[in-house]
Amino acid sequence: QDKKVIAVSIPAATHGWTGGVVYHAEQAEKEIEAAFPNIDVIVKTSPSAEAQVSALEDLSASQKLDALVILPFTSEELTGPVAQVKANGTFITVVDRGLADPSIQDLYVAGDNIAVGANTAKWLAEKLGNEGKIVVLRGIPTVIDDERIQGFTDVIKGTKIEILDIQYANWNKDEAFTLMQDYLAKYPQIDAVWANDDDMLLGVLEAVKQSGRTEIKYALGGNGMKDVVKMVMDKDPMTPISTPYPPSMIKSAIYMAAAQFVGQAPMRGNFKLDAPLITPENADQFYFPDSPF
Amino acid sequence: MTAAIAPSSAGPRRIRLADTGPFIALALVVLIGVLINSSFLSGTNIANVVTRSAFVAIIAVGATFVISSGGLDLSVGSMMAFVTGIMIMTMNRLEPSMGSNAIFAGAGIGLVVGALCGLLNGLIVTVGKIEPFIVTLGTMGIFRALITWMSDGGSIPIDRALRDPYRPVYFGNVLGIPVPVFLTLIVVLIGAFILYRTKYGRRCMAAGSNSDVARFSGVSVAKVRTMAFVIQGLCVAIAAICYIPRLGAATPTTGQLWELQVITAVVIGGTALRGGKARIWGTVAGALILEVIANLMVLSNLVSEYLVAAVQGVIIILAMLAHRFIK
Amino acid sequence: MTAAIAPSSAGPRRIRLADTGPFIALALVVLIGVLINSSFLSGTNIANVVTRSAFVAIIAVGATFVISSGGLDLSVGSMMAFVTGIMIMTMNRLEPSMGSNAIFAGAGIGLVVGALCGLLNGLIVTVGKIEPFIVTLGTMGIFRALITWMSDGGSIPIDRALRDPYRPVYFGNVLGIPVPVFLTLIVVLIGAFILYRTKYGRRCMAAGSNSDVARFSGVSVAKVRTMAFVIQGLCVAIAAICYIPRLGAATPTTGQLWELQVITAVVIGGTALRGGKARIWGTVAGALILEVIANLMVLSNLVSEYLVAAVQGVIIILAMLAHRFIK
Amino acid sequence: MIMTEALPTFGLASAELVANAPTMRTEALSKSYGPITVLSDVALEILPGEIHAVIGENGAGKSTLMRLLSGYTAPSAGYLEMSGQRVQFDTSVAAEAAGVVLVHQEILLAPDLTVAENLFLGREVSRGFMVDDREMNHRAAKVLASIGAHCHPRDRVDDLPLAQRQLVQIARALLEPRKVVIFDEPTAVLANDEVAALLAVVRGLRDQGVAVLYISHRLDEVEALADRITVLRDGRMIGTWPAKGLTQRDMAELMVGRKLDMLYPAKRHASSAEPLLKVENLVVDHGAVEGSFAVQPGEVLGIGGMIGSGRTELCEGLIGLRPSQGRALINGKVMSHRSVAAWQAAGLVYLTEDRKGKGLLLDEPLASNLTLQALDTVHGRVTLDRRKETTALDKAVLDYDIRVRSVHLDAGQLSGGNQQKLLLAKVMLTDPAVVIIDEPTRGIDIGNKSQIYEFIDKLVRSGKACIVISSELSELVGLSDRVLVMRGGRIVAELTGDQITEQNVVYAATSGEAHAARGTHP
Ligand SMILES: Nc1ncnc2c1ncn2[C@@H]1O[C@H](COP(=O)(O)OP(=O)(O)OP(=O)(O)O)[C@@H](O)[C@H]1O
Ligand SMILES: Nc1ncnc2c1ncn2[C@@H]1O[C@H](COP(=O)(O)OP(=O)(O)OP(=O)(O)O)[C@@H](O)[C@H]1O
Ligand SMILES: [Mg+2]
Ligand SMILES: [Mg+2]
Repeated sequence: QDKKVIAVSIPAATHGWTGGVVYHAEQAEKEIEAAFPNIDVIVKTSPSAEAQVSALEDLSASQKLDALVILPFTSEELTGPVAQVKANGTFITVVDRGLADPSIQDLYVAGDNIAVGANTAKWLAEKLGNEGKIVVLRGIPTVIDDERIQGFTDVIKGTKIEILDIQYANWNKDEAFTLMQDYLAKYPQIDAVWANDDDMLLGVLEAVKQSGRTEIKYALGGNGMKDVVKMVMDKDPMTPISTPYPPSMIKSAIYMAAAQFVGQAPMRGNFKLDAPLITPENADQFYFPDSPF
Repeated sequence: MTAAIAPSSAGPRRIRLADTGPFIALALVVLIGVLINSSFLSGTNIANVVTRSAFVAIIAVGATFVISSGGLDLSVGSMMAFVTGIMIMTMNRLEPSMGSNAIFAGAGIGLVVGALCGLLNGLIVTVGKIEPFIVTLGTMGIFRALITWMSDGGSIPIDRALRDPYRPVYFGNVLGIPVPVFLTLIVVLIGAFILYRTKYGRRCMAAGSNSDVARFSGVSVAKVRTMAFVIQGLCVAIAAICYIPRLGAATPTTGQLWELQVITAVVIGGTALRGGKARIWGTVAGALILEVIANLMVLSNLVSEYLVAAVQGVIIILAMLAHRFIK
Repeated sequence: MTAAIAPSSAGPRRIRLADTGPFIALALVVLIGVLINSSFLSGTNIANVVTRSAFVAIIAVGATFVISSGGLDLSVGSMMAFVTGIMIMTMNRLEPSMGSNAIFAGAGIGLVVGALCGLLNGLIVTVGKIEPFIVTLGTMGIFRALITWMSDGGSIPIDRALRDPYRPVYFGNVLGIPVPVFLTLIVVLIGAFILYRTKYGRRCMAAGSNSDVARFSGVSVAKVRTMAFVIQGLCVAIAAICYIPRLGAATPTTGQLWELQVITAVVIGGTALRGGKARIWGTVAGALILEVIANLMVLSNLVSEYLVAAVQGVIIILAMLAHRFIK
Repeated sequence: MIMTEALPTFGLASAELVANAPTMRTEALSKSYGPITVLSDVALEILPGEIHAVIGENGAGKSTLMRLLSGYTAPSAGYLEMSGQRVQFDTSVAAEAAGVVLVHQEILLAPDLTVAENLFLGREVSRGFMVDDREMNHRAAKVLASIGAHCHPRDRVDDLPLAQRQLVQIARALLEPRKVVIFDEPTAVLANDEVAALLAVVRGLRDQGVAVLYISHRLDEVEALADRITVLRDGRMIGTWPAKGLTQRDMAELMVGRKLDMLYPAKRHASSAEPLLKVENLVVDHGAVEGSFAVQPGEVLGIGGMIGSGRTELCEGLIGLRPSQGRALINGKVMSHRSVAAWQAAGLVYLTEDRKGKGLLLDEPLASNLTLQALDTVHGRVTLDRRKETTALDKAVLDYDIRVRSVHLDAGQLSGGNQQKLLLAKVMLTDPAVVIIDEPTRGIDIGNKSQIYEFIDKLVRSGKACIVISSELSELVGLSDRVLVMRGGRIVAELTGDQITEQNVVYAATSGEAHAARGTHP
């Protein structure tokens, strides 16, 4: 009997969150291959959109793909190449970022980056009483970053909260630390900080701690990194919430794709992951101490 | 001069063994490829790999000029993103009035912008007399920032209406050869012609080999080097032209780290980083080697995904060592 | 020899105007800083900036050796991440048995591992006779992949129990000077001593200036260059030692692109990329310049966040141009 | 420590005692590069306390032989003996340890290091961990002074003029006591008084019992200096003779293997035509060097002076290779933009004295070197024409008698003299109306020298002009119709007709105040 091939194409582990994605994808590969001997999962990482397109070409040139699970680097750039894979009869599962032409994806497990930003902003606005001064740290200039910032700023615009500054720190802890030091030097009064990713949040916290400044009420991140979820569980006063954006979504998607080869009814459609706030009350649902992220 | 260029009628041409190095290394990685995965040699796969290597190869032809004339250009990857951005914006703007002809107009603008970017690099290096490393690291930041700004941190997609007419420039064939490969061949042939057959090529080599000798021989080293940067810019624009239909958008991450790939291709190809020596066919072999190695990483299942970069590094070093010992 | 090193008693030491370039450039960017934002000169800000520049400065001291001896090391950023990872893992493993002494043990292991990484680079370059650019690009991939693999793509945090005893190594003071700055000073002084006052330093310069001459004079160029890479590895390890307490973890992004910053610092400092010349105090100025510029970008309100890299690039180029014209 | 201090007086006595045992001997020494045999069956004996000159035409294999003796290259066959013991030098360092040192024909110094650092490279004096710069500078200064070099131990070698670099190389060889010191054309770029100082040093070495091997194309030097003379021709040893019985003419004939006439071409009559080149108030390097002069068609204008008198600088400034101000006219037309290319288009070219650093691309083949400055001459309709290039090379090889065993060699593989001829051919390929030649016969053998003089003569007789900078007085005097003498960056004398004598040139070059009485400077 022929093995069914599920190809998984994801970004290379260049920072915490993508590292988590790789981890969960490899976990899914191990579990599924152990459970279903007739399924072969191939996980491939790519460091750029260009490389991801190449990987798609390589994967489909060397074998017939029964299913493709892809977390696209960017929507625009991957749309055409994925359409080509689909043309060979491959079942397409798209994770996180939808393609520019939604008709290509048979299954879409969507993260909601806008909600990540918006929910954090709503919470913050409420806590600050709709006024105050905040600073924001951005990630790497990509769609995810753009959407989170958009979600956040759209909400903030409706309040009297002033965004003092917004700069890139490339989802890098070091750069976030440096940037936060500089924010602190530049602004005598900061009420809250939002780093749109938990990796950066850790750098921010270290800088705040070093400065000894006490007026900063909240420093928030997003993504549900285990260390930050732990802080939420422990009722950290400065970081009482986080927003999940679990890299494990790739694992769910791989399972859903595998489902149709193991006798169950094929799953199709859109599955939107919500971005509810992680609070001390529900934090244990989001805490995975064994995950690297 | 490589042996691969049309032999001159004047006397026997010596093939230097050293010059075959990159081709031996290429043969080695191909051999590894065949051993690892039988589908490596499949027509589609080979066509894919060769076509993809076109971008780096075309840019690396320009880099061969820059490096052999004694310069270095770290900005090519960002420049590529910037030129791509400008081209797409131009095409989108012109599409309503010109239809698919906007592609030609956009490509033309792209070439001009590429040449200007190269000119900027060249002038700062030669007139400002600053190390090319610093200058192009600076302009690398500048171009990258510009594309980020143009795209508002997001992406600049090409107009849907232009996708289909533009598509063949990457996916089509000319005489059975994929268009990018065809373009690469033309660029390489023109490059080889300029380097090995024209006055400019000679002067380029002289400027890189010993700039004092060049100056004393009436070569304007500054002009020659500036020109090399302009050629580099043009090559970047040509690569951008056949890059757009492949991915259909410019983003702040387009072309990221290509500069390293490009320089690696040039150096693997046998061009010395200190200048004075240009092996343009070796450069092409270098670009192919890099692309084949990347392809092998996808085709083989031996390596943990975390370690891909390590294995890639090891293979490059081993290939270089192997050709040194075969010599 | 720079003028900044303790003047020798033997006759007048000539201060070359060219050597003051990096310091003039530093003064210029500091001046711009003062003009742009009054809080630039605040004690905390200056302390932050100087302390932050320690990592790049320490690594760049090693790079000064490598570059002046005729090599190049692109792997320092990844090596830094790798060494950090190894150190943290060692410390965490030893903590239960040794308590805070695990920090010393870990630091020791880090130095050994750093030296070995450098030795690896050095041996491949000198014994394998491959361009340093290619070799260290390869090992850059290798170290980066190793840390990614060691951390499963996540992060390797240091044991909670070690945080507090280790913290002063980044956040503490010695004689009122932040520890990293103090360490940098020591490293620079030792580096300057070795470069300008020992046989090895002389031979380093000779190997970079004209390797044939060095060889004919009985200098083992291969040994000298290998040693330079080892020194580079040690510097990376020292930087790692004071880096860990800052954020308490190693991740796959640790030290990313530092190699470019390091090389830029060295070149801005007046050390020529082609070798034979070392300006170790210039290197320190170079590292400060880069850090001050980055700081200015945040402190000023003039620039869109998208364009920060562009302005940074422009300032670096302008600073270089300015000091050329002041001369 | 230099020899004079290192060796106690009994050195002399012991040298005399063992006078008959050769310090060094070679047995059937041969060297081939692939199929090319450069040296075969050389059996040379060098005695302690003798100056042994080795002469031969360009490419005869002199430098190769010296490199074999001093460990820079390994012989293909044969071996060396020192004091009766068979030795093998794997490196130059091993040879130096055994007391054999070579002063290279070409400059071999690390350009970024200082003079003292170069002298002591590989054998630095140190105190504890530290190098003892004070001691090294001190000792360097002494050696430099002893050979009459004016550079400072702290000068960076890259900043020194060629002649000073050559002296630094010599100083390096004399830093320690030696058994065999080999000089490969040490005087080619030195002017008269430096030569005199060097000859004194060489004699001093001999008197201490050192065996000196001395290569020079200046046969007057050889005649004045040598105790014995070995002649090489085409890689074979013709024989060794005591110097006493040999005249310069004999030497030349032994070298070339045929009769030679060594006369300078007859002087030409000064024409009264408009000057071809006229230079007015040229100021170079912000005033370090200044001068005004003119050259008539049909004239050889010599420029004399000591090292560092600014001759090279003046001409490099004129041609636009150094910062300079002033007016220059060629053929009556003012040059508005002075660059090498513009001058070349107008008919003036400059041939550098530094063939290795500024003249030739050593890693490039002969043909591309030859045509680099005159690419137009070998250009076809669209491309460079390789056939024309080959023809040009063949012609240059014939015209300039470039001795080369294969036209596929790189320029760096030619012998020194042949490189010089290639450089001359390269510059002349531009077909200039006025040519400035800095040290025209640097390292060229006696047979070819007269050929080059004839060549210059023919050139100017066809209505062109030539400016010759030469440190070889006899050449300057024999060749020039008019001589300018420079001192301290200024033209201090102009000698014409009968005034052109060696004494007058030397006098003007060293004590310019009195020049007005002797020369008439415009
Ligand atoms: N690496 C090499 N490969 C091939 N031929 C070489 C090489 N090195 C030297 N030769 C040849 O050896 C011959 C002898 O050269 P050598 O330098 O010994 O001559 P020379 O007697 O010193 O001449 P000159 O008076 O011009 O300095 C020349 O024909 C030269 O081209
Ligand atoms: N690159 C340089 N840097 C500093 N000083 C220099 C440089 N080149 C030449 N000089 C100085 O300029 C003066 C003139 O040197 P130049 O080489 O022109 O003399 P020259 O008369 O041509 O002697 P030679 O025939 O030995 O070359 C000397 O005092 C020399 O020390
Ligand atoms: Mg010779
Ligand atoms: Mg001169």
